Amino acid sequence: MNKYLFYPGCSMEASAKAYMESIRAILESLDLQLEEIEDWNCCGATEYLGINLIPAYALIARNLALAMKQMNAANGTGGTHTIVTPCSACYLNLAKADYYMQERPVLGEKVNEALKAGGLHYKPGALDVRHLLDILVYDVGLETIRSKVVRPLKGLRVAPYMGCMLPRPDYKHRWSDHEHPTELNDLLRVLGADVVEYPLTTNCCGGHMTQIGPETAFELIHRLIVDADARGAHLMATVCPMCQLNIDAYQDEMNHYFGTDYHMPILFFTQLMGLAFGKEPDELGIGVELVSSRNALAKIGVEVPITQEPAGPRKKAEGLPMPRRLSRHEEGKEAMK
Amino acid sequence: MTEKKQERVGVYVCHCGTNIAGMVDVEELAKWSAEKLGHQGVVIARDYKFMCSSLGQELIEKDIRELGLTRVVVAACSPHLHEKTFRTAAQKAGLNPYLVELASIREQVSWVHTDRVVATEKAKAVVAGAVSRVIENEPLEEIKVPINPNTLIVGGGIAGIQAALEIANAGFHVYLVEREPSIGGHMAQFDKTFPTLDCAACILTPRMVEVGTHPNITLLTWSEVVNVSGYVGNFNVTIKKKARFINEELCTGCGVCEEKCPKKVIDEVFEAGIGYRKAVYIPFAQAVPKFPVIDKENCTYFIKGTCKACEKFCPTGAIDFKQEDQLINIEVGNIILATGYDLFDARRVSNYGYGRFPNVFTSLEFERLSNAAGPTNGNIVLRDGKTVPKSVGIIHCVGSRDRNFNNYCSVICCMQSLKFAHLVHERTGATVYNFYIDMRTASKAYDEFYQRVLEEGTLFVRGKVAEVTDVARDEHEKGKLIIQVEDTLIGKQRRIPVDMVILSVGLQPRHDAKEVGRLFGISCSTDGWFTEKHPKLDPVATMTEGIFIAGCAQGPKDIPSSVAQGAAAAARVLDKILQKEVALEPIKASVDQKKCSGCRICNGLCPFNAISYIADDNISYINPALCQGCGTCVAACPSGAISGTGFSDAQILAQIDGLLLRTLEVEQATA
Amino acid sequence: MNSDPFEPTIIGFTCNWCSYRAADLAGTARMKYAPNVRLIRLMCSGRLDPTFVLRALSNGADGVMITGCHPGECHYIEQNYKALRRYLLLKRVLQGLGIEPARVKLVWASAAEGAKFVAEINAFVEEIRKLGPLSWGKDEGGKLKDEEGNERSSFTTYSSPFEEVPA
Amino acid sequence: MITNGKPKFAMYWAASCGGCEIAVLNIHEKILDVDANFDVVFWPVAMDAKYKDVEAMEDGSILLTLFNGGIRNDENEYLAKLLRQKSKILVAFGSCACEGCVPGLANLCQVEELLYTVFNTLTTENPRQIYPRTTFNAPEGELHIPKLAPMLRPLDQVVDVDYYMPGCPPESHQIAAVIDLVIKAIHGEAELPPKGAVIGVGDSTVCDECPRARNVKAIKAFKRIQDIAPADANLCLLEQGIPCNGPATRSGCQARCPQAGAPCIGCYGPAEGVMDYGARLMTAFASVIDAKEPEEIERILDGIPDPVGQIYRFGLAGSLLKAGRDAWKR
Repeated sequence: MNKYLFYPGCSMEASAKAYMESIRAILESLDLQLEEIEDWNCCGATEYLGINLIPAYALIARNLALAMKQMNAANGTGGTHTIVTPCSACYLNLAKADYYMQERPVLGEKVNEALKAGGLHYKPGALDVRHLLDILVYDVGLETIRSKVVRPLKGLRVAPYMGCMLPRPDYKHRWSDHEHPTELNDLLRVLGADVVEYPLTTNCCGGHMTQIGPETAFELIHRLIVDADARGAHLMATVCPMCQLNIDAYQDEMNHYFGTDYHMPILFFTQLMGLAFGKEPDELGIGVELVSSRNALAKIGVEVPITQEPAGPRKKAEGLPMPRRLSRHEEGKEAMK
Repeated sequence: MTEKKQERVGVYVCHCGTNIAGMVDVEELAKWSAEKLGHQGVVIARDYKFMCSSLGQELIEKDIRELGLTRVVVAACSPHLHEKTFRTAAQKAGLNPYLVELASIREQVSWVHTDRVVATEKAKAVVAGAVSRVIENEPLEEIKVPINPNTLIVGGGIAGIQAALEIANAGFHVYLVEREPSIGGHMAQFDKTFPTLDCAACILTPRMVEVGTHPNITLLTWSEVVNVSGYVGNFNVTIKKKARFINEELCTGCGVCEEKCPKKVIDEVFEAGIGYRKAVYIPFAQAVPKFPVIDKENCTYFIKGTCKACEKFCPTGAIDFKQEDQLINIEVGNIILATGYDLFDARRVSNYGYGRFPNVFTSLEFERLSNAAGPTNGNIVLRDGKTVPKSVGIIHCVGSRDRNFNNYCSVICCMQSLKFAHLVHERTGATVYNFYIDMRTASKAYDEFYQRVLEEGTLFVRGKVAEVTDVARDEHEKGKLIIQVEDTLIGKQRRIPVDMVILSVGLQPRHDAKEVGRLFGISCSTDGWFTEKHPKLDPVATMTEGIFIAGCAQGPKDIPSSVAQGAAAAARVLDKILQKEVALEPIKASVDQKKCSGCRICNGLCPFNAISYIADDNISYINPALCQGCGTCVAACPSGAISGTGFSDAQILAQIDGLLLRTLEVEQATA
Repeated sequence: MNSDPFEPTIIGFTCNWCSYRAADLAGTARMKYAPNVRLIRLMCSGRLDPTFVLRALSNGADGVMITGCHPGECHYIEQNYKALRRYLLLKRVLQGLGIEPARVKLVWASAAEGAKFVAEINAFVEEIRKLGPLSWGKDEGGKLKDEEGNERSSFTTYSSPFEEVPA
Repeated sequence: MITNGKPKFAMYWAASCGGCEIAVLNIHEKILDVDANFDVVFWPVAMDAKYKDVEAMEDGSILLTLFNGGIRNDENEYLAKLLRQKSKILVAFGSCACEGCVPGLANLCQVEELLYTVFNTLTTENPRQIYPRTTFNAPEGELHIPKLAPMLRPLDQVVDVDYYMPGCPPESHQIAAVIDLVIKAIHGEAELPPKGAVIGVGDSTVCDECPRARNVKAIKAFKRIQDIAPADANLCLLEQGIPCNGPATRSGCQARCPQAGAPCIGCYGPAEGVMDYGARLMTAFASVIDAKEPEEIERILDGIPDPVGQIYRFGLAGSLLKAGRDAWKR
């Protein structure tokens, strides 16, 4: 019964490896079975839809079609028709494709025409697209999760960060609220954590603005971290690889830009679940984050091993050195002159 | 096969000036009707400039008398306009009014088509349909029923109070039923009323007292209607009078019980959740009736079995813990529903932070806050009960004009928000911001009030507030509620830190409006407000005869409009009462007992409970007085045992054939 | 004559309280719509007997439009739901008889929705135009006519592919 | 018209199964009354008679003809017209003659498809793919078999009919009663009903004679009777979700099927004055569905997998539309 079709998404194999490891680690405790879609492809992330609609939807729908095929092949009508993904961007894209193919039959036809080239077809509405958090809170249930907790996260102050892509636009009304959803808070609370009131929970992390307009991204990351810090959070918990990447990997640059010195680790909620279930940090991919959670996790008596990967630039700079970017304060001083 | 008696039909084609004649060849239509429909019995077909004029009517009357017409078809405008006119004309000439049929060739032909030839062809089909149909019409008699002069008014807010007084003063008896312990409604909770800033209590309470003492008014508070049966003129209503646990005969309303009661609870109703009351309480000082009520859920005696402090101290021994709910049956002729509104739940707009931030208030909370009789004695302070705000943001349209919540405008919020701005200004001197989408101050002296508030220095920001947050971005935002808004007049995002936010929440239909509607046999609009008979010309009547609506139950409105509607509904009721009897449309269904097999398929279909099953005879029966004439059971009867007057199978099938011009072809084939 | 587009004949059933008034409103507002629809007033869409639809189709209508109050807004509380149920079953029956179910359409239109009423009529006329004539066979006087209205011989001699001379 | 002092009687089968003749014989000793009171001049199933004998009779010389079967071919039509001409009282006898009955269901397809199906189904042994022809040159001369019409028609779509007697077949006690009545009428002891009347039936529908208890109905699912195990023996079948045609079907059979635990399938046809039997059943079934959402209604309707077969099993040829679109096509 607890079997779902699983679409991991590209991040799970690269930047969010730790997320995947932690998911694997908690699966058995919860009697969950995730059956990976065979031969899945990238969902196109947020960019492709802005460029060319039909190919972008076809790219996404290919995964849905594969999932449907797998569902039909596996067990006729008796099996699951839920496809689960842990990535918010993938979740949004899959849900969006499913919704708009149904809403706009012409689009559905065109996409299916494209899929036909690969011998595939997707009937909109055939699958339920859901996020892992949704499955854990509403299918597995908070009480079951509570029963698995052997190491309550008591004393760990966590800022629950849902990100912007998960609760909106919420085509199928899966979340309690679009601005201030409570699912992540509830789950963390069940783990025993001290959940801080975090009103920015659905604010944007900057997404890919880190690549095309870093100042904007830094501003957004800054807001999130400042408020989490102001509310006394030891770390942030997220459900989204993108959010994790931005807050974690760009914190240093953000600090530099603003002339601040924040140290706000961010972990995947599944990593915290793993800890609460008694797993050890190395089973959960904890320790590879750039902003170390070592100090934060010490509050609950968990010792994070120091990773071998050396800190510092991952890639040797090639060519001539670039001038250092101005921080905002410096910029101000420049203007004063 | 019995030969049908050949009817003598007259067809009258109206030019309606050029309204019809401009697009339909009316002369050709009349000529064609006489020629092609002659075999069906059309003996005369005329066209005339204005059939509805007295000369036009006389033309028909004359033909009925002189040519012995037995059926009349008038090809003119919609039957909703002039059906009655021509029926009356026929009646004057001695023809049963129901043997007249209107063919709508104006609304359905000349006004909506653009090709004269095509329009004329369609008009012919419409006339042929009407001729075929009218031949199958049967003479009908209006059903007259006497009107019970008593009236039930549900809801003791200002609209209900007004209606009750109008009718009672005219000398007829009124039963006024109110769900809460006192009448007064929302208006009793307000501090001031816009735009004159009269004290709400000062103008309302004299009316309440009048209701309480009026010899023609039976006041039933703490009561609810649980069942309604019957029809216009003869409703049978069951009212549940909830136990107050107070003997009303003995109680003097002295208030000692409330004083002595040791149990304090949050008053969610009258004080909107920001004040307290006792477990035995009179909701407010000027309550009518003055009797308190014991809140069973919170009373220590009912919970633990001991206490009885109230009983001990009551000087007249009026406390009666054994009192039970009482069912009262009354008979009335007309009913006015003035059940009011609910407030939009501000928590649904989670980005405005109501329920998360202590200093975000709803409009009703603010009313209580600024009311001298309220929990802070009229001091406008923050939730801590002492700090006076230095800056206040008032957000309009919360839950209204918003596709996520209610699409409609709640009408009163602009003026209410202006009133709040004025009061905050006057009493605290704080800086006040009003955030509005559009300013709607369209009524007598309303815009002047807006100008006044502008001059007082209230700052107006045009834009829909995105969020209210406590996440400060800089030092001067710290500790404040920051209102994030796009100021659409300057085209900029603004962040405005304030101490207090007031949400001008919208009005919503009562949460149980649908059930109440079903109870009284009236319908609700998509938004959930009670549907009036006509949005412009009949705003207080409903589609159900004898049931009227007034006040916010019909849609959001301010106090003057509610009062006007209450009075209007009363006038309509008085009109009915004075007519002494009412004529019911004779469009009714009936069961042919011989054919009825008692299968009971129709039994579950009537929402007016007109169909009953007589087990002894194994047949179903339709009560003509309850039947509203929709015809659903007629269409449903599998054995064809149910027939309906006015819209019989024969009439409709004949009209189909006529519209398809099949009635002509047979003639041509045999001719 | 043959080059003219096919002009379907459509019978429309309206509810006295909503769609008939919507038609009145469309008229008062001088909105223009296709002249192919001829309306019949009923007190309620609940009065709609499937017989009426069958009669219209068998007597020369190419399509039938049924209109009523929006769900939840029925003047008679909930009778439009009964119309909906009959309509859904009727469509299945028509399908079984080889008639395109799209020839019968149920439309909700309130008294205020003159514009919607007009748009629905225009759309339906186009849909039926696309489906072509139904012209249900007429056999009065013992003469059968086919879809194009040509007279058909009453009896058929069996020709190919059935002809086969036994060896 | 009266020979041997006895009025003449005829019975003919057109497109029918022969069950009606069995039903006539099933009136037991009453059959002797027929013999005693009538001179049987033409009855192919019971006696040898030639068409030419009938052709030779004087017009209107047969007092009573019971005509069963629908009009499917030119021979049927010829005999219908011939017997109409020769008979004083022509009775459309049995469901086929009244409204087409099961043979009328062939009106859902074209003649070609019909023949192909008849001679080419799994259960048909026809290895050489032989199909019938209307003419054949045999050594003895040209042979003819009747030609099929594009669709089956009930008797009254071909000739004027005096009385209708529905049922598949009509119940024997009803036949006996009708024969009694005619005999009485011959002797001037009773009056015949007005022309066009439906005889040998009740005034109402099957429910009127059905002993099962009935309540207000609210159906959440339609099921086949074999899917309900066991059905309540004393409760209305429709209420149990079994599509029973009883509410719309003319009474007169004493509710035989529902009494035996099976739903009525409608062989007695529509009630008095009903224009389209199927429409009555559609509206009856739709009316008792307890759902408001289209999806939910559709789900419930899925429980009636063959709505046309359910409501037009007996009456398709006599219905308003008379046939499916294929039969109208050419």
